[in-house]
Amino acid sequence: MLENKEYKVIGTRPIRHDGVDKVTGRAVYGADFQAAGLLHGRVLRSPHAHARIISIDTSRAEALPGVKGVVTTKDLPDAGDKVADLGEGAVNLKHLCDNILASDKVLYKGHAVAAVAATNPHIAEEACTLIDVGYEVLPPVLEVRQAMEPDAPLLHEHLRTTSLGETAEEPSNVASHIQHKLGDPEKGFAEADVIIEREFVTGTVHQGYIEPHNATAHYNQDGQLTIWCSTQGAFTVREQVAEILQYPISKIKVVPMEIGGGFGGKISVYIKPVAALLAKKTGKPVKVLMNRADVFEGTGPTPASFIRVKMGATNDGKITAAEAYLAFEAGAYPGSPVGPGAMCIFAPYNIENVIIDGYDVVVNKPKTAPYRAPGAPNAAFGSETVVDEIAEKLGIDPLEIRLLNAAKEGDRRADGPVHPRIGCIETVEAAKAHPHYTAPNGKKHHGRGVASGYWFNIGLESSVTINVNSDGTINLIEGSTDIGGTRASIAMQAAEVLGIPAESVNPSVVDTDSVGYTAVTGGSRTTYATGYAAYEAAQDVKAQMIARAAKLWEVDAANVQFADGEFSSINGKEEQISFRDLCARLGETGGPIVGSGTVNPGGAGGAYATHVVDVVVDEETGKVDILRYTAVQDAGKAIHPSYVEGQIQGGAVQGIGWALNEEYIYNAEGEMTNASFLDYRMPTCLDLPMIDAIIVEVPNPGHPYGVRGVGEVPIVPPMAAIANAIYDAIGVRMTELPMSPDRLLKAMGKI
Amino acid sequence: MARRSHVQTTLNGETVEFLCEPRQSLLEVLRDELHLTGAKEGCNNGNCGACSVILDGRLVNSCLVLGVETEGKSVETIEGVADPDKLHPIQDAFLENAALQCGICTPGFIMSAKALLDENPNPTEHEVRYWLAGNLCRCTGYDKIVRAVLDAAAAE
Amino acid sequence: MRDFSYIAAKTIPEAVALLNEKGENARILAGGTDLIVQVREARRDVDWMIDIKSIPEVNVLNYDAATGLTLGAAVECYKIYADDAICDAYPSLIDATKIIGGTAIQGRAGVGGNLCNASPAADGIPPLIVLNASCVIAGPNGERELPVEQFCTAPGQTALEKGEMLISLKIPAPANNSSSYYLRFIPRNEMDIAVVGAGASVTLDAAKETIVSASIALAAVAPTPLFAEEASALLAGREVSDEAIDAAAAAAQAIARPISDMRGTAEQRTHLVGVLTRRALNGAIQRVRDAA
Amino acid sequence: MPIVAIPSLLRNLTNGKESITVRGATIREVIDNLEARYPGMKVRLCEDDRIKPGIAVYVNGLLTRGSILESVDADAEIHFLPAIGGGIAAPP
Repeated sequence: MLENKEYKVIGTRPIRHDGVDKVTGRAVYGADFQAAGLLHGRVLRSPHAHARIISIDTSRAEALPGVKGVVTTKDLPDAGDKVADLGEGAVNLKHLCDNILASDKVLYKGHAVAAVAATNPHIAEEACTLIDVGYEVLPPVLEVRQAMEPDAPLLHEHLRTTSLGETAEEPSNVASHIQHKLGDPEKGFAEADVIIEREFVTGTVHQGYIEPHNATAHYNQDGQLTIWCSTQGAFTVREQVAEILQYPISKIKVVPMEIGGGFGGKISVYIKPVAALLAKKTGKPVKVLMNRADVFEGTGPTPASFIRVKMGATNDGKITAAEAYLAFEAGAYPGSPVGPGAMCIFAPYNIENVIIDGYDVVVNKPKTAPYRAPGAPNAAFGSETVVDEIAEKLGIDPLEIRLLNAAKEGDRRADGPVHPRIGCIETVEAAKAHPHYTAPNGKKHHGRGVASGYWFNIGLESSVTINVNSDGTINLIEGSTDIGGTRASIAMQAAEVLGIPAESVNPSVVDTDSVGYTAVTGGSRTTYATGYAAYEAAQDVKAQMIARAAKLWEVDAANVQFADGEFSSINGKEEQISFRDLCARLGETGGPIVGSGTVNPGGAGGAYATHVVDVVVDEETGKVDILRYTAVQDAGKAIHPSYVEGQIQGGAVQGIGWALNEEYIYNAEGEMTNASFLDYRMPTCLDLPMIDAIIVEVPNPGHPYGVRGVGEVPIVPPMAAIANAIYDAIGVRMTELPMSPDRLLKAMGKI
Repeated sequence: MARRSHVQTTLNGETVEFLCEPRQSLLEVLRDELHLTGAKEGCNNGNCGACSVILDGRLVNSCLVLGVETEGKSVETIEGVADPDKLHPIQDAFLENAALQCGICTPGFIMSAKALLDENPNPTEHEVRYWLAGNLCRCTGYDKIVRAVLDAAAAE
Repeated sequence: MRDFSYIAAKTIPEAVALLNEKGENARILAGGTDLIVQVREARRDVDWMIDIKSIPEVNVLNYDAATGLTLGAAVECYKIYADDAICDAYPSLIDATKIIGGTAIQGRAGVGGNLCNASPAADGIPPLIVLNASCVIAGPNGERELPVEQFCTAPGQTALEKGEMLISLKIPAPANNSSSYYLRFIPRNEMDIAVVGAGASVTLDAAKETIVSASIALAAVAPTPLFAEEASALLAGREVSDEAIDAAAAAAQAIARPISDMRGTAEQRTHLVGVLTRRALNGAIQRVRDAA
Repeated sequence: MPIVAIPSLLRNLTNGKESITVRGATIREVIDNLEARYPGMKVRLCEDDRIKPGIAVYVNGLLTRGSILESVDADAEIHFLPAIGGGIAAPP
């Protein structure tokens, strides 16, 4: 249970600052943007999964009344062989550009080929049907193992496998190979009394945010480009658009609107450069919206994967060696999250001998994008299922075997670095002590499963400015788009420093011209890093306020202290003034106060979670229902516990969807056949029980308040936890995701 | 350009008139013609509930209603739920329970919850979950939303 | 979305005349929950949408214990399940109307539209078949009636001729000691299209031990919803037993001709026909026995 | 002196050695000194005097910005790992 002794604001549950706007429909999201003379854009997408583009004729579309402009790859600058530096990392510019508007080939159904701006969206859509594209259809490659075959059709003739800086000679669909090796795995397996080796397959799944992608762009006559959009990072939009359009960053302003979910999927740009091209061509503001099918087919899901896990343990439960083979589908262009998958797979355990191989493989599916702890859920499905099987073979309680082997501070991760203070053990212990875990569970076809998960969390750059108001409030200017209540969790950290209520902070998320560089809202970093910047900015304000109090009292600043919202003189005259009263005297003591903080912290601190789930399996239909769910997680320090719980609950439920029903279903031609919310089956509220979120607090030494990121790790354990529960219920080990009714029927031998 | 029809309807208690093409949904009319952007497009085929409004007292997906069909009818949207100086109890309950994260689904959920509580002021948890099953939320896992609706029912 | 014209017809003759005049590219708009999506996704070409919701005859909802139910073609699902007498008389119809879409869909969609949309997976149609419903159809040459199991001819295709429209459905009054049940299998608990649907009605003898007659209908296992005639006939005169029900389920499985698609595989569907037929029959029998 | 953990895929250059103690007060110096002892190392890690895109540098378990200018303590432990960005970048 949470304790809230040390802090006045942190750990409380104030109403979020943007709440009233969001419950009254007044909050302005990307698609809500309106402007006089606005044109509407639509994107024409490839009907084929793999084809060479022979010709594109836009003349019939251009002739349609109401059409104001059509763009194709020809409107993009030549990408050449350049590597684009996106701040976040680098990427082949041709790949980046070709994913915006295909040039020589289309590599997935839904790949953007051309776009139209017209006076209304219906005309733009109709015009798209009048664009004539000649295709030479090629055989699609739809599965990672098939793509790795030596004779598989090649997506990119120039692509060669790189292995940590070394490039192979032969072209391949395998973009890269990574490896981590620790100790002597051979020796470790020789020491084991029980060895389990299993193969796993996971499906392609989508983030499933409810708001489709959107972008409105306008070019001023002076060449200034403004883009209004919903994004996880206005600055990364600016960088990507600058690279794709080869346009100076200083001439691009990105205005982040309210965003309707992202989960990693609104970092890469898709239609933002297209809106800019159309705006340039027409001289008008152009709004481009995706529909739901566009979102499924034309934006990045997280990949399907093939995983092999082998683990060995002694009879007393000590895991002596682990081996993993991870092959991830990158989609059309390199860049799957196999890297983080490989780094996370055994991270809940202290294992001396480990070898992990990972492969990033292109296939004819949309280029994958991050999705909540990218790579780690796929990996954990394998490893956490195998750990469960080892526990069963050895007759050890599944949480007990996790405790026996749990990673802790000072242990070495398989990829090399040593763990700082982490809360792995604490989450397992809390799960074990929870009444859910000790409740009876003996009914027929009912089962209970557990699994743990790890995610790194990241730091990266954040900037915050604070303007002090004369009435004792502050305006907090930040660059992190608020997807889940981070205005509140950031404001609360500044409020804590300044001894003012959370309600006295007015947070604003502003455009790229109006705040210092801030990396994406992603990597579970926002409350951690932007909160850290807010802490620093507030410290800056505090220092300046102390100087003002000193001036007021004609004492040395060293003699002014600040506690509980009051400045006081600690030497000489007894003086006291509240933060609020001092704010009213800024004019006479030297003028306005602006505080600023910028950070790029390295100590994000890893996050651990352990989940417990009860299921019931309908043995005749193969349907699994979730009866009870408990998710334990180390939050470091929960700034706003309600929103920490919300992250845990939301992540767990996305994992439940991934476990049971969500997947891209393809036909032989490589067409996704379920690109709608009807047939891409995300959980509804009728599919779920309440989700019990248990917050454990093991403070992160890398943050002044001990914050760890919380957004991503809750999606890591659910798939394995549910698979383990299904096994407990019906004695069948599921090794393929999703564990949909038809797969269960097959596994049970009913069909 | 397609012909536009003249439509008169009651919107949040006020008479409004607008012109629209037959192919424009009520959702498009609300957002693009009347500039009420509280109702959201999440799927445009009736599967997410983000565009939920109340039409003649009945919850509907505004993406599945033509604007021209609202002639002589009464439409309630999220913009009409609160009093000028006070939120509706459901809105208060959503804030108190932290029942929103990104907030894109929130107007639809509030309209749906309002339609439920108008008809059944004391629903069980199962009744709430059944009624709200047509509203997708991807952020919250629904836990806090269901609690908010139950709280609002208790408060009313 | 393609452009089209909209007209709200005030009378049946006006609607029929419009349908006759505009030909193939005119469609009746009732709830619109299928039609609007189909036109938006360019799956159906429509130049004229004829809104019938202000025609009195298609809004009739009239149940009489002696003569049965008249269900207007545009009556929305929520009105059907709000009527206690109809709930008591035709529980399978209620089962279906409560699972078509979500609450918001049920505020617009009706059983008549569900029928005219002619989806093989329509939840509304198996109950109509097992309840022995007939379709009242208006056309240029006046009215005619058609048994509901003859209405759907192929996916999205119906027996309606040029200029014809569905006015209402007539369902006979339920016999004594009878009841009905509909269920479908979906991977979620709501908001899905049936992977398989099964409806059953049964009439038992006074002791509620012997099946006097039964009727079984299936969804999503053939190009149209299916009346499982042989499976139904097998049960007449038999004592309620697992063996009888298993035999009927096997006979229902035998007529299923499912395809594999994104909603389910053919083998899964065939398996589910057996499971769901048993559950529908047992459900209907239980309802008869539970009734006072 | 700083210790560099040699990634398994680079151990062909170090005759299988898993870690190397090497002089250097910055990442650049460390890499140059590694290169002097194990030729071929620098081209695997760097491109034009910068760390290759897609490679992340960890010092004492903390992720750095991957700059070769990063200073390192005398007893620092250095790792070269696949970069975990927001995900728009390709791995190495």
